Amino acid sequence: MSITATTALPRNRARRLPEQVLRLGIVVLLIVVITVLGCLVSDRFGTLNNFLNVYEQSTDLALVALGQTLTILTGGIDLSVGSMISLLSVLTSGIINSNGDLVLPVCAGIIVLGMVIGLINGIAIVMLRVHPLIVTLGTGAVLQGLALLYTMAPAGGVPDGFDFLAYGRIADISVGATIVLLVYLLASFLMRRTATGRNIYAIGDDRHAAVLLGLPVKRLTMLVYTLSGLLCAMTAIYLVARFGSGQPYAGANYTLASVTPVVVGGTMLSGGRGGVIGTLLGAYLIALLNDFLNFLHVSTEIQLVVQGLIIMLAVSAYREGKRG
Amino acid sequence: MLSVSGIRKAFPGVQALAGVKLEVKAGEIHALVGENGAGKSTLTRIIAGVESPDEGEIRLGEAVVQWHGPAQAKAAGIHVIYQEFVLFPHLTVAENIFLGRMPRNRLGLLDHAQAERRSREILDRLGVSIDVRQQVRLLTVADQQMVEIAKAMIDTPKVLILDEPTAVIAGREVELLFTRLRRLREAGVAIIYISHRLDEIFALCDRLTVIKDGQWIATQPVAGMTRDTLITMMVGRDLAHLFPPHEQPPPAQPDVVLQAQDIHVGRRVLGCSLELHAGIITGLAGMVGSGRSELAMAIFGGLPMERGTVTIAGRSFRTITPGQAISLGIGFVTEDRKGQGLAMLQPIGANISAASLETVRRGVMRDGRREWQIAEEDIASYQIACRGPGTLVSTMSGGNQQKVLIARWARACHRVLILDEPTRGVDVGARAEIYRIMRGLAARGIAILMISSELPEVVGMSDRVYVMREGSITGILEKDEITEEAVVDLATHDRQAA
Amino acid sequence: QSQPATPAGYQGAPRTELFNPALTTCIRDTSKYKKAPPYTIGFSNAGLGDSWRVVALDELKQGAEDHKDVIKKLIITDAGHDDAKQVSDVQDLASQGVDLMIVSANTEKALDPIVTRVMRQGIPVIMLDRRISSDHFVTYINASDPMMGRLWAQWIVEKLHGKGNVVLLGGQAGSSPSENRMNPAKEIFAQYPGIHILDTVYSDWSPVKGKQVMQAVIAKYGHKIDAVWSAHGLQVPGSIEAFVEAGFKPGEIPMHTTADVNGPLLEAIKYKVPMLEISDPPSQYRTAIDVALKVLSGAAVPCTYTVNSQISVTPGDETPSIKSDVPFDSLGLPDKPSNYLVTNDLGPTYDPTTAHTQYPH
Amino acid sequence: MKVDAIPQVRSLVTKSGRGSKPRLSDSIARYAIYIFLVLLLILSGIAAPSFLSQQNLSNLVLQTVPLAIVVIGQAIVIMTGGLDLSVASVMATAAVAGTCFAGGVGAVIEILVVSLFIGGATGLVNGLLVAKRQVSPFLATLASMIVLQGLRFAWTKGAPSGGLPPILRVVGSGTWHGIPVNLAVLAVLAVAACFIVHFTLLGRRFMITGGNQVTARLLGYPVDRIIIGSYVASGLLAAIAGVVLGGYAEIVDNQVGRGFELDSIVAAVIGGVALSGGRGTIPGALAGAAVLMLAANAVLLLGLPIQFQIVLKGVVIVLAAACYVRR
Ligand SMILES: Nc1ncnc2c1ncn2[C@@H]1O[C@H](COP(=O)(O)OP(=O)(O)OP(=O)(O)O)[C@@H](O)[C@H]1O
Ligand SMILES: Nc1ncnc2c1ncn2[C@@H]1O[C@H](COP(=O)(O)OP(=O)(O)OP(=O)(O)O)[C@@H](O)[C@H]1O
Ligand SMILES: [Mg+2]
Ligand SMILES: [Mg+2]
Repeated sequence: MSITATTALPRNRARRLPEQVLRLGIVVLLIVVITVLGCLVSDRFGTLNNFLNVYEQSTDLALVALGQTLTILTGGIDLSVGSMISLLSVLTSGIINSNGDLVLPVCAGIIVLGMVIGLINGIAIVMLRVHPLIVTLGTGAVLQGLALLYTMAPAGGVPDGFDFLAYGRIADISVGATIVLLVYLLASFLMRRTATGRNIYAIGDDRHAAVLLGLPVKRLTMLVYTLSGLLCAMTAIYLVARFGSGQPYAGANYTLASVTPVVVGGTMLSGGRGGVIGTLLGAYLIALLNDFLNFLHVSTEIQLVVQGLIIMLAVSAYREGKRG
Repeated sequence: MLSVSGIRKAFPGVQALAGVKLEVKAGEIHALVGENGAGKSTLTRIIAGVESPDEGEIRLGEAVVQWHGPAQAKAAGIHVIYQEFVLFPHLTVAENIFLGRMPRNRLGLLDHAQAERRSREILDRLGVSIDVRQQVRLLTVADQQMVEIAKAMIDTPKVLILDEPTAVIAGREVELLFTRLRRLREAGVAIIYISHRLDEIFALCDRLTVIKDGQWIATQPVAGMTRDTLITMMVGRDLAHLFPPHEQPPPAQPDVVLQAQDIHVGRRVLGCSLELHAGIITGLAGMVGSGRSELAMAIFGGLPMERGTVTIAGRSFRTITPGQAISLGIGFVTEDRKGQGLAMLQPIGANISAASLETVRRGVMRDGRREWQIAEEDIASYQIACRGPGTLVSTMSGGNQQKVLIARWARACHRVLILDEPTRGVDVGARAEIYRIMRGLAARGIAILMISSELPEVVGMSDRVYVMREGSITGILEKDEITEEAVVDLATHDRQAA
Repeated sequence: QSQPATPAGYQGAPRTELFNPALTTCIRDTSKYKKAPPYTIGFSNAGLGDSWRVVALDELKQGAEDHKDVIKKLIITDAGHDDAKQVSDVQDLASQGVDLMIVSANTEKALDPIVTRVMRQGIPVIMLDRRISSDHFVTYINASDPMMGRLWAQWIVEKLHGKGNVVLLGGQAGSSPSENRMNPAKEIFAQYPGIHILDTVYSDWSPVKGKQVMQAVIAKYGHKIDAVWSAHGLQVPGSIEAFVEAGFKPGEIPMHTTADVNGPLLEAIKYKVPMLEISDPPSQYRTAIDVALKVLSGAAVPCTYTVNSQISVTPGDETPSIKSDVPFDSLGLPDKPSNYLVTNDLGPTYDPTTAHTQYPH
Repeated sequence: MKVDAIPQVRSLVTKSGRGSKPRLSDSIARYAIYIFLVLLLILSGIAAPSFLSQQNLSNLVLQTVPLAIVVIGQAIVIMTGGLDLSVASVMATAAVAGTCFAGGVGAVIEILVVSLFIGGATGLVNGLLVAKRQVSPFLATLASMIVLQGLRFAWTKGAPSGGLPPILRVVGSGTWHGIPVNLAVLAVLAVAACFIVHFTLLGRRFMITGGNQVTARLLGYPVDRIIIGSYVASGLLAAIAGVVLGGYAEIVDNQVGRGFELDSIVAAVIGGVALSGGRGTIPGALAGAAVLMLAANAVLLLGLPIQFQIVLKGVVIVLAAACYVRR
């Protein structure tokens, strides 16, 4: 037992590159391992068609997790994503109600609404000075209640062709997933090359220092939760396209699930360390894992055990001094 | 240039500032002095817009200003180097220097290359060589302080406030800093300089303002003041001897209590040996970054040693844990009180008893009354400014936190007490008390190892001195050999080269 | 009060109408799906988690085992009650090249687009126990949720002679089985002005939660409660417990409705609770395999298979519309746990925790 | 060293009394959760008269106890700087294990042994992951939650079934002269936890570890063991809570304890336990649990629909947490 294990004492210098390589390396390694195993299990696993399916299936998780990555990078977390997606998805299909003319205005409105809800989260966190985990759990409950107030059953529907967002493919490549990929590349670029991006890292690294430095800590905190809301809205619209309607519990699973790709992708829950590309790879890994488990032909319960163990394996590869 | 008046600020339970005033002209270096907890840092934070005053007025030039957040103050040309580091451990040096005002290219995107180039230039001008692409957490504390200073050098501020900037640097770096500050003064910058090292104030500053208990006491030109008048103003009494004399001469043939042999720790400590004697204060001097803290940490068991043995009271250890060290009667006042010393969200009482919990045991219970009583005793004897044993450590001033830490270990050790920079950030009054405590402990037969970067302290307190340079011990000085020159000689490159 | 159970003397509402007010006959031509064996069949399950779904899955596996000769492979996926995962599962099954897919949809609407797509790809889909909202499938095998809801409601109305206070004890708010049973029931109640719905509460299908919410309801209304309409049997023991603990003596506890599981049946007898049990037989899962083989052989099939639900009422509590198919006292199994399924066709030796099937996979 | 060996440095000047009286707002923040609890009690009593009936209060206690037991463990983990998301899974697994022993009084011992083993083992794995591998607590416990759920499914083949022996029914839902029996279980556990956390040396070590782990290591505290210990404690308490909750209703199923993982965290935090570790009290956390349950019960009695129940829960969480705003 040594103190060094938990402090930032300088051991060896210039570990900048290796650290990032390690971070993404583990996800990539796991992806490779599962691919190899999958090919051993079934000859259909290794087909291009299957990988294109997995690519498409990563879309929703990748979308929510992007917003989650931002909140986690600032040292927070957004546990209202699930309820927010539920509410926004019932509203989307409920208001559109299969009327083609309403698609664009409603989607625009939902995106704005998502940002407003996210902003409210951000304001509550900044004003109340309560840990985001608690605030967003609270607002999450409120949003879930509102979703059920709006409807207890799947609501409304969407016109034909709307499902192109979710199932559309050009040259066999999922359009939705590709848009998400592009969003990620853009986000990664912005996070590195804009002041806002660097400031988000700084806040998570040392919030107090960020305040002293005069960084717009409050504004940025509100911004990341607003962005998380925006991405929830996009996820909700995507799910409506994929499900053909909105469900009052459509998002329930995403609350905790959205955290997994973030962390598996090497972003530390204590904030300030990590990156969005890791999250994207994390989402791919999880989609691939689900697919692999389906090919494995073992019973559900064994699948759960395997899934948990793989998460444990992945996360125990990262050390995180601080709590999260 | 900058003047504040009638500033009042209350924290829950504490009136930190009770009507302070301060006036700084352009092109002067103005010292702000006062005891620990006098309110210097609070005033700094108010001027910088981090906290808003309950009452009072800030004028910048002619205009009355009111900040809503630090960004505004910054935009108005006020730059502050805070007592605590404002650094982001996982960002690079260059990013840290430029954060909040990164250079951009034509597309409005950050220009990392330019930031790195300019950071390198600034650091060169400050005379330190630091890899600007490194994460700041990998730097030594001294280098981190230089990065902190570099941040103030990007563009010329109107007002520059430095809150104990030399607490973790010494020697050449201090000189370089002073040179820069004098140059800024010539450029017409108004500089507020806060320090507990009085020599620095006499060497650098033009005028000074003394505050005490949150109130303005005096503003005077430095020229014409003496050390003693300054101390009297600050503390409200004479301090005849900063370094108390021996009450009785140290033992001539003292017992060896602790022996460290050929200690290796990474690339920082390369085979150091030392002996500590009962009743003797042993100084461990050296340049910042010479590896003194690592050596002490390894002896205490806080860092794993790759090679070497530690012998305490006849028992030899190749590996040792803090638990073992403590049970053998070793105490360790760490230099980084926030990161390695105190539990900030716990009250004073809990922090003091933390290392000697057995003394507040009653049966299976913790004796809360005894703990409280002990804390009250220490608060009185160390003059810790607080509301009582229940005060949260996080709400206390830096110097008072240091006293809490010393109080903890003074109670816990009975053979050896290691003090790493024991008076860092501590005011003269308290400093004298800490020195007397050290003497008292030594008189009771405790061996003391004092790591210090302050030469007067090393010379004034030590009975023996080890000097370290770049991970090795370069010399041992006994009694009369201990002079500032001798220590500097052993500690610096020049001699080796000669 | 109770009528002799002679068919000639049946005076209740027409049962067919209660079963399905919009009944039409429809036959589906499946010749285009005709294929030579052996077959690979995919089953996308919504999820496990309660005893009903476990037994049902065992029935399905048993069905596959019985037809090992023609079924080369049965691939089962489990979505863990997650729509997004089930959509992916269906996609994966399609890309694994199954000849036919059986889907038990987690939610009606969410699975609609993907099942529609799979059908369009030319893979026949059979909906099992939970359908999709459109009719883009070959056939739907089920016991009717609305029918159960209506029959329960009708029984309560008749027992109360059109006057009394009812508490609705749902499953999970917003979940389709719960809503699909509760809404038709409300329609029935709405026809009788003398019936008051005191409260609608949700149990999340759990006896624990069921007990918690019913305790609160009892604290509020006490003996004013005349009947508890419950959307399933899982939460009923919690409810009855709550009444017992509130000091209701045997014979004082209001009537309850239930389905499928053992516990409520035993408690009904122990505490003299009037009770109507309507089962949702899991054997429909075995039927699904038979129907699948029919489809793959190109035989015409009906658009829906509604399996017959077995009805049983505590002795003396039959009403004009509701008569027992089997004696109530013969149904409960005193040595079996509370959530043990009383209606299954796997035989007396079947034990869900040790069941083992040699289905082809 | 002996305490009196400290050199007494008498001050020449007496410190000017700059300490002002503790402000009212401080005290309000400190006792916020209790004030909140009392207010909620009064409001509920006014809004729904049946709320204050002896029967309802007794029900309320019966229902709160399992959550309260979990919250004790959760609070301890949070105080030492962690988080435990696996509690609900432990509860269900422990309760399910209990159903394997139908029978008389003797079975109680067996059930306790088995379920405590499950809770303890899960806690141990969590603790080892967090302390030795430095995995973030959120993830370590999330992963063990999933694994445990898988194992439970594998063991029960997807649908646990069965009841607990009658004696546990008494513990879970019995009353004695109108006083719930499980309150006694809670009382014993709460007093023990309170004693350990607030009145022993060990408790102090827990707090310091939670407040500053590096310091705790330098103080020679067995930090790893303390962290592991907190997770084991949480696992054991969750197991007990699982059995008690199992005994509350008749059937044990996969739903036992569902939602408790987040509810217990919320309860602890609105009860004043700092998520950053090193701060909080057991009684506060218990009051937090009571507030949560009370709010749910009040809504039911008011006859508001389920949606409002969920909304109100959220509002209560945010409001209660907001009471801890520190200046
Ligand atoms: N956030 C806070 N909450 C409560 N009290 C505070 C807070 N910050 C400072 N104080 C109190 O205000 C007083 C002034 O503190 P300040 O840090 O300004 O002193 P200082 O002069 O900088 O001392 P030092 O020389 O030790 O750094 C102290 O009594 C301190 O305990
Ligand atoms: N990057 C860092 N992060 C955290 N702590 C550091 C860092 N660098 C150094 N330290 C701390 O500062 C101490 C000082 O290390 P340094 O190499 O400067 O040796 P030193 O001779 O002890 O100098 P000092 O005069 O600061 O005591 C280290 O023991 C460590 O505790
Ligand atoms: Mg200060
Ligand atoms: Mg040092």
